[in-house]
Amino acid sequence: MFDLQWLLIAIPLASGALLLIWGKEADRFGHLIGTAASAASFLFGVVLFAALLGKDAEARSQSTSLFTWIDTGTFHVEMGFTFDQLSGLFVLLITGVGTLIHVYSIGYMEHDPRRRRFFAYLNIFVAAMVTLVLASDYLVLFLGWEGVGLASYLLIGFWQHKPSAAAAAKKAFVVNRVGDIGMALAIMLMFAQFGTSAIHAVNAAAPGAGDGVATALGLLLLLGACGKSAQVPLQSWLLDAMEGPTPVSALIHAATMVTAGVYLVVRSGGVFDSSEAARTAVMIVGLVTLLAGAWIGCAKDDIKKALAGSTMSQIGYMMLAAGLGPAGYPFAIFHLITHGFFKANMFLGAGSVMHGMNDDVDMRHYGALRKAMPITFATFALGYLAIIGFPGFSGFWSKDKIIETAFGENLWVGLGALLGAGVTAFYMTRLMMMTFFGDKRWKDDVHPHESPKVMTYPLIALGALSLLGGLLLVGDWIVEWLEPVVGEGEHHELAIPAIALTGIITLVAASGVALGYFTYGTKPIAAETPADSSVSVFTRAGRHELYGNQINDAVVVRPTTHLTRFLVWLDGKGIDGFVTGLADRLGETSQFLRKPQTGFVRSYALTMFGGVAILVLCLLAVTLA
Amino acid sequence: MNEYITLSLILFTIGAVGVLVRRNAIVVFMCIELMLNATNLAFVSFSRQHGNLDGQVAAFFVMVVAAAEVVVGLSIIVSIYRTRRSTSVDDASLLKS
Amino acid sequence: MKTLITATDLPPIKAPEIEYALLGPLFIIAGAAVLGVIIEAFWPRATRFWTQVVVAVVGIIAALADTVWVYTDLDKVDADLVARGKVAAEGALSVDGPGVFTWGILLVFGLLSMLLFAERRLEGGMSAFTGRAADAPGSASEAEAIKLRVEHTEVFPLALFALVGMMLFATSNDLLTMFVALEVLSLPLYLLCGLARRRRLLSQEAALKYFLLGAFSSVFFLYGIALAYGYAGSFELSAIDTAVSNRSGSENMLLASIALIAVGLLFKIGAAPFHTWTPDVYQGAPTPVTAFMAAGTKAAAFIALLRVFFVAFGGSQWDWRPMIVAIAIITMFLGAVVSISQTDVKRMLAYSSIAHAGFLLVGFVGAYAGVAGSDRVTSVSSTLFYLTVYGISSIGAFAIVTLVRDSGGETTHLSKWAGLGKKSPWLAGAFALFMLSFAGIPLTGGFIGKWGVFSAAYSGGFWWLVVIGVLVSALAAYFYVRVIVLMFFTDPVGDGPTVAVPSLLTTVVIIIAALGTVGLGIIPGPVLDLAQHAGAFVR
Amino acid sequence: MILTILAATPIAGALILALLPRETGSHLRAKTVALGVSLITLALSLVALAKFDPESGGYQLTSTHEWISAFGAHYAVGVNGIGITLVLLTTVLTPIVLLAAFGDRLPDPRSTNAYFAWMLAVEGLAIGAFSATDAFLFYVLFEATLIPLYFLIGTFGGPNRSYAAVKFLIYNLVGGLLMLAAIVGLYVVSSRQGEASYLLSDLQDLDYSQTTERLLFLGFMAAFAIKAPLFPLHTWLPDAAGQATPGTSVLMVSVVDKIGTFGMIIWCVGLFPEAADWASPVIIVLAVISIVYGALLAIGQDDIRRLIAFTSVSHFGFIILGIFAFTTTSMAGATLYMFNHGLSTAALFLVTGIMIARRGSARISDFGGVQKIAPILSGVLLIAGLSSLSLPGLAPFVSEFLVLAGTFTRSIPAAAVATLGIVLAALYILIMYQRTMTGPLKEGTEGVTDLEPREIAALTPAIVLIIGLGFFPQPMLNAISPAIDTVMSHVGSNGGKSDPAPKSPTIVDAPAEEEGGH
Repeated sequence: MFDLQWLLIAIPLASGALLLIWGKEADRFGHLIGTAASAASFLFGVVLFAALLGKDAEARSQSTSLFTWIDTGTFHVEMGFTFDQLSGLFVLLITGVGTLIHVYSIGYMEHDPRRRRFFAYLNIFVAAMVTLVLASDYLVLFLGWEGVGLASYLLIGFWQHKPSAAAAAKKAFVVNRVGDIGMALAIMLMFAQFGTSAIHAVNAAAPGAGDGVATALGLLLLLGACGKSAQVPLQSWLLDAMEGPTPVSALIHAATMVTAGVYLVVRSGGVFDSSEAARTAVMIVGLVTLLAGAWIGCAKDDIKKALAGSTMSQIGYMMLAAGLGPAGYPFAIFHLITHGFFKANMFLGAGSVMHGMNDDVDMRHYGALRKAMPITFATFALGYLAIIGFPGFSGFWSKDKIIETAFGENLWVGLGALLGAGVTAFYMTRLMMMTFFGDKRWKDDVHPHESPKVMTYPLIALGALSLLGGLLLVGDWIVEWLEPVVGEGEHHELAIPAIALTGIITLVAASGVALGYFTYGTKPIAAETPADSSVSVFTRAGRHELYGNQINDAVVVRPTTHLTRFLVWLDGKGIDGFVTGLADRLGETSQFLRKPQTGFVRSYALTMFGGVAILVLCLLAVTLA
Repeated sequence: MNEYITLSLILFTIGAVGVLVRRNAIVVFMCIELMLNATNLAFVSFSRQHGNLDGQVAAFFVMVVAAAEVVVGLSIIVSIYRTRRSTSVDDASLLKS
Repeated sequence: MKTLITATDLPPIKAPEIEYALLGPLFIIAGAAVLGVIIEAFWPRATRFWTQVVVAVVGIIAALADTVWVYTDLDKVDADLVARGKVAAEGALSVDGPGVFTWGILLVFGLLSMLLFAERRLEGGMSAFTGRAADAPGSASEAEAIKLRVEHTEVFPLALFALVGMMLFATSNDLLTMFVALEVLSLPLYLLCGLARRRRLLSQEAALKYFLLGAFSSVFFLYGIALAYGYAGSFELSAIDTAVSNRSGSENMLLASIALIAVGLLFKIGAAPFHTWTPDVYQGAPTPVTAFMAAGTKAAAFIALLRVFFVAFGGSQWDWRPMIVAIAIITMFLGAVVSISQTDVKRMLAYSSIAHAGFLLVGFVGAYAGVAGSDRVTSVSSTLFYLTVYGISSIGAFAIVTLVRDSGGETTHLSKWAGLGKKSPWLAGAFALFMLSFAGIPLTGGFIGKWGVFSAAYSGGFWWLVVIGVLVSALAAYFYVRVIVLMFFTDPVGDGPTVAVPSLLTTVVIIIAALGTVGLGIIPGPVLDLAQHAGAFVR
Repeated sequence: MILTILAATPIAGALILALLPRETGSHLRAKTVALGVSLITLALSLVALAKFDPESGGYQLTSTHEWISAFGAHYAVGVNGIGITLVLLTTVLTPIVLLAAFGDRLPDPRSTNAYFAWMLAVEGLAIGAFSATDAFLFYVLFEATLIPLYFLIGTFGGPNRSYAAVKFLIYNLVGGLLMLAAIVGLYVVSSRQGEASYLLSDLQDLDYSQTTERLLFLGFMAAFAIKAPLFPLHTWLPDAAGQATPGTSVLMVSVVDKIGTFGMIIWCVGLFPEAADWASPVIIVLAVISIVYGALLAIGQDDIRRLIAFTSVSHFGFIILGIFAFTTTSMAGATLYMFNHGLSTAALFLVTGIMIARRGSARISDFGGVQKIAPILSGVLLIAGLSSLSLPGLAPFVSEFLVLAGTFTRSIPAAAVATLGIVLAALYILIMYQRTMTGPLKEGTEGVTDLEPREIAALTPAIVLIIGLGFFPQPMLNAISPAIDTVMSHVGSNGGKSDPAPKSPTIVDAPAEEEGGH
């Protein structure tokens, strides 16, 4: 049965292609096909997962090769897939959340003339994402990797008539490409080093290859991961990516695609375990992004961008956890899953809000929406409680575990993570307050209303998941489940008992909530964004996304532009000019050489006479020499 | 012996210079004839030197050829003279560059 | 004055033996020429023109047939290198492979040129030659001559005399014969150059220049002969060769004679710095004559050049090779470069012919005589092939020049040729074909020719000269290509050129030339093998 | 025999077209004749493919006849895996080009026959060049392709066409003539060592002195480096492609320029392995420069056709890099790249050509928002563009990655710098797509209607192949690899390099060891 796991990919891919080719006739039911395909893929995923549960631990990695993709010289790649504990979880997350978001989109995109195409793209995304997680070879993984990149490009730029959307799409793709350099080089290095890029082979051989190689591999993979997961320094594209339709933000830029980087690191555990340096790098990247994202999240008034900042920050948590090695891997995945639930939930909630607010995204125009759209509010609240780590909610368990492990690794890292928790609580509270509480600030022509059921049901489902996601940890189930894949982590003894730490974390979060409440919940909020000059330097920096774009411009974009201009000049004036110059010289020489042809026979005779003299002389010269 | 060769060389050079400096086609032509005869002198003296008759025979050939050249040359020059009413070789310089 | 030669010491004079069979072609052409003169004297004017044509054409064809026959049973000479033929006419001529091959191509060129000479459709029923050369241009008597439709039918015997001169030139085995042959081929050409029907001033000027400079150069040639005689005591090439290899006599005299003889020959092939006459004469002369000269003179003179330098001066090739290398480079470069800025088709072709002389010299300077028992391309065989291709292509090209006309006769200014390709694609296509052949583009004979001379040079150890050669041919290609651009990619100015409809004669010439150019490019094998078969010179 | 027929068919078709009387109106007869001939050729090439045995690395379908005995030149044809690949490329692309060219507006419609005749002539000569196994024959055909292209550019191109045509011809002629010197040299060398022969097999057995070998190599390389434009000899390409009609550009860039890279493998590396090895450092550097330089210049272009030309410069850089990295992987990748680049560039030139024809301008800044009015067109453009930036799943990715992976084992810096190319590629394609297709509809662009059925029919095969070969490149690689192995073993046994082995190979999933190249 596991030989059929390629169906997980084939079904949505086929439906996507079908929707694109079919044409206008399919407009009426295209969205249904798309959703059905995603659902089918999900159900089959469930079946496979169940089958996996039925097997005993060591038999839980089911590989199959579809065909030989590339085989020449020393280069051999199988189009192979592996359905194991890790990829199984991902398949469920992707197809499951994916299906919910398909359903949601039916309502959300109802009035869009190109809805069929939208569902086609979503299907393609699901297919590519599943390829990414099922791949048993880094090159196949790269295939999925770029596939999701393409899908995200298409979906961010879905409203192509908006120049900002088109620009954002291009930016996302290009920045990801920068990361792909890392991926590509890593795979080349694998071939040069191990003669293969099969994932388990590489990870098995990595320890034997020496520290240098492992570090190089690790850093290159990390570069790729940074691109995909919007980690510093390749974070800048994610906030622009919010130009895409909200379901896209929920599925791709919150729940699944952006977490691919984390998946990559965990998958390459063998590599990272054999290089302390690489692991530390991952940890640092995670920590920095965690704080940076939180910071941005505090400053944005655009609800989607605030959530995007939060996404960055949460993925930072996962990266951090992944950087902690085997001890952290399970919790990275755990948080990834729970985050997938509650963040998708909140994005869809935000979408629902926008739906009711004529697609206005500025939270300063919201306020007091909890009465207008109760279901959205309720579900959103579940997500909120989850992310701030309200005891019992999914986020509580996953984040708690990560911070705990972080303390186990290093005090400062732990403190950073802890701080992050507080800030998270603050900006989420701010968001809640500005959106659902306080007094209404929306214009008169807007009439907020609850979204249709097709949109609210997915919200409810995701809300429930945000609440219950923590169950995965019951009896350390997820840890044991993943252990065969990610290996067993040594357990650090903390200075203080875990329960105490949990308490501290909860306290910090609570204080964050409190701060948020007193800043935004008690006094009225200006309906217009205060000017940069009037806000604190921190807010200003946050609003400008910590000047990431400016830095990119200064360091990369502008130099490249100048270089290009120079080269264009050089090519025309320099290289080509040289050649054309030769041609001109030739013409002049020609004009010059025809002067002696005066037409006077006597001058001709003279030339001949001179010629004679020269001949005689040079002959004599030759013999004398 | 060499004196003859030297003389012929001198005559030859005079002829050549004449060709270069004189304008009148007839004179130019006569200079060429002079060069031919200088050559003849060389032939004859070499013939003497080598003690065989080939050189002298050659001289006769050259005279005949010279005669033929005169015929052709004069005919051309005359026809041009009829057209241009001048025998200056510098006037005939339409074909150039 | 030591001893007087008295009648008593004279040896009994025995009649010279002439191998009439071997020399048949020469006699046929000479005979035809003489016959032509007689016809001039006695034949009624009304039918004289066509009679002359028939005599000339039949004569040439007969000679050609005879040449083929002679070539097929040239007996093999046992030498270190394979050579065919024998020294004939008391050592005056050497009828050998290269020589007879040259006869063949000269006769072919002559035949094609005769067809062009005989073209009468273009000038309203009269040939391209002036009615009465004696009349001053524009004079009343000229007008009357035109009215009476008198024509110079002497052009045919003249051409035949020139032709026989060329054939002699190519096969003459002693310097004196060579000198006579030179004059025999030159004098008629001097006259022919002056006989154009249109633009008579230019034509006469061309004749004058050609004559004066030709005479001038031949005098140097002659003096060189004298010095050679002084050096070796004989006119026979083989005798000179022995003298050279024994290094008897004064070195300087030898070198001077080499230089002066070279002058005469280089003048004829139009190599720099003795090329100055070429553009003016090519432009001024009647186009059929230009075609004849361009193809014939070059071929004859080049073979003579090879013969003298390989047979007579082969022993001192290390002395003259550098000189020839220098001249080759100068000639190629000058011809290629100057032609770029030419505005007159005939002048351009003249400069192109100079450039080709340079390429031929490259093959010549390789002085590669091949290896006994292997049929590698030698300097001689490659030169022979090149001359064949070049001659055919240039006759074709000039034939086309005669067809592009306006009210004033041929319009040779390049700007008038713009858009020719749109007007009459086939004609322009043929001209483009000849241009491509000159440029040495594959699938044309020109390419094979270039390949041959370059390989000869390379075999002779001059690979760097080959590199220079190919670079210069790129330059040369530039202006051939420009002509194509002009004909095909440019729109005609005004109503553009008119293309006169020729009679069958010119058409045939163009078709033969075009087919020959392509044929020699795609299946050069037969002709090439013939050239190879010619082998080395007989000494 | 089949190869001869294959090459002769288009030539014959060309002659027929030349002799067909001119029509008025749509010239449908000439067009259909041309298309028919090219389809027959395609069918014949498939027959040849069927006869071809991919297992063996040697030359097949050979036939040899004496041609010019004095030169030792033969009419000798035959193909190995590399040759058959490129022959297929030619026969597949030509019908596409011709069908797409039905709509071309020519400066002088009366010359439609000539237009299609010249295109067929190019096809025939290219097939000949790809299957020639005699150096002289190869050279003749290689140079002969210049003539039809010269007339195609000069007669049917844009306003500046004659300049472009002359530039094209002279550039290539210079290279070709330098190669002629080398060809002559080959003759001299081979005739010194016995009977002169230009047969590839005979030439490979000659022993050259080191200097001679290097000089001859340079002679060949000069021609090929100009043909497959290698920095800094590339400047003729943008001008030519900027003026020529789309069809001409495709034939020039996708087919004829491949003769250059093909020649590098078969003739340069095949005949002079030692010299090739000696020159490889310089060439690799130039190739890497071409990759980055071409990409950057592509970013800087406003004329779409020049942009595509510069992307080709970049891609040819990859191909040449792959060849001179001297690994089985990179060479196989390079060969496959030739095919894939042919496809993607063809798609790009044709679809943009349609846009340009309808807009009446090739300036990117004259377009905008086309996607709204011509979704299919923009979709095709996007796919073609993505293939040009070698997105995984599309054909060029496989080849590009093989080249890079192979190069990496030879020189990490070269591979690393070359990898920058993938970012730049994303830039030049996506910027072009963004400016032309997205955003609000620019005034003046309304005329850009969507693809007609004929155009879709022409482009579909290319798109299908691009996607199909992205997932199933193996059939082609099966044909290519053995040939590459023979080349590599020849290189290895002649002082050249051989594949570097993995440093710490794994037991698990160790790749199937290829016997060649070790």
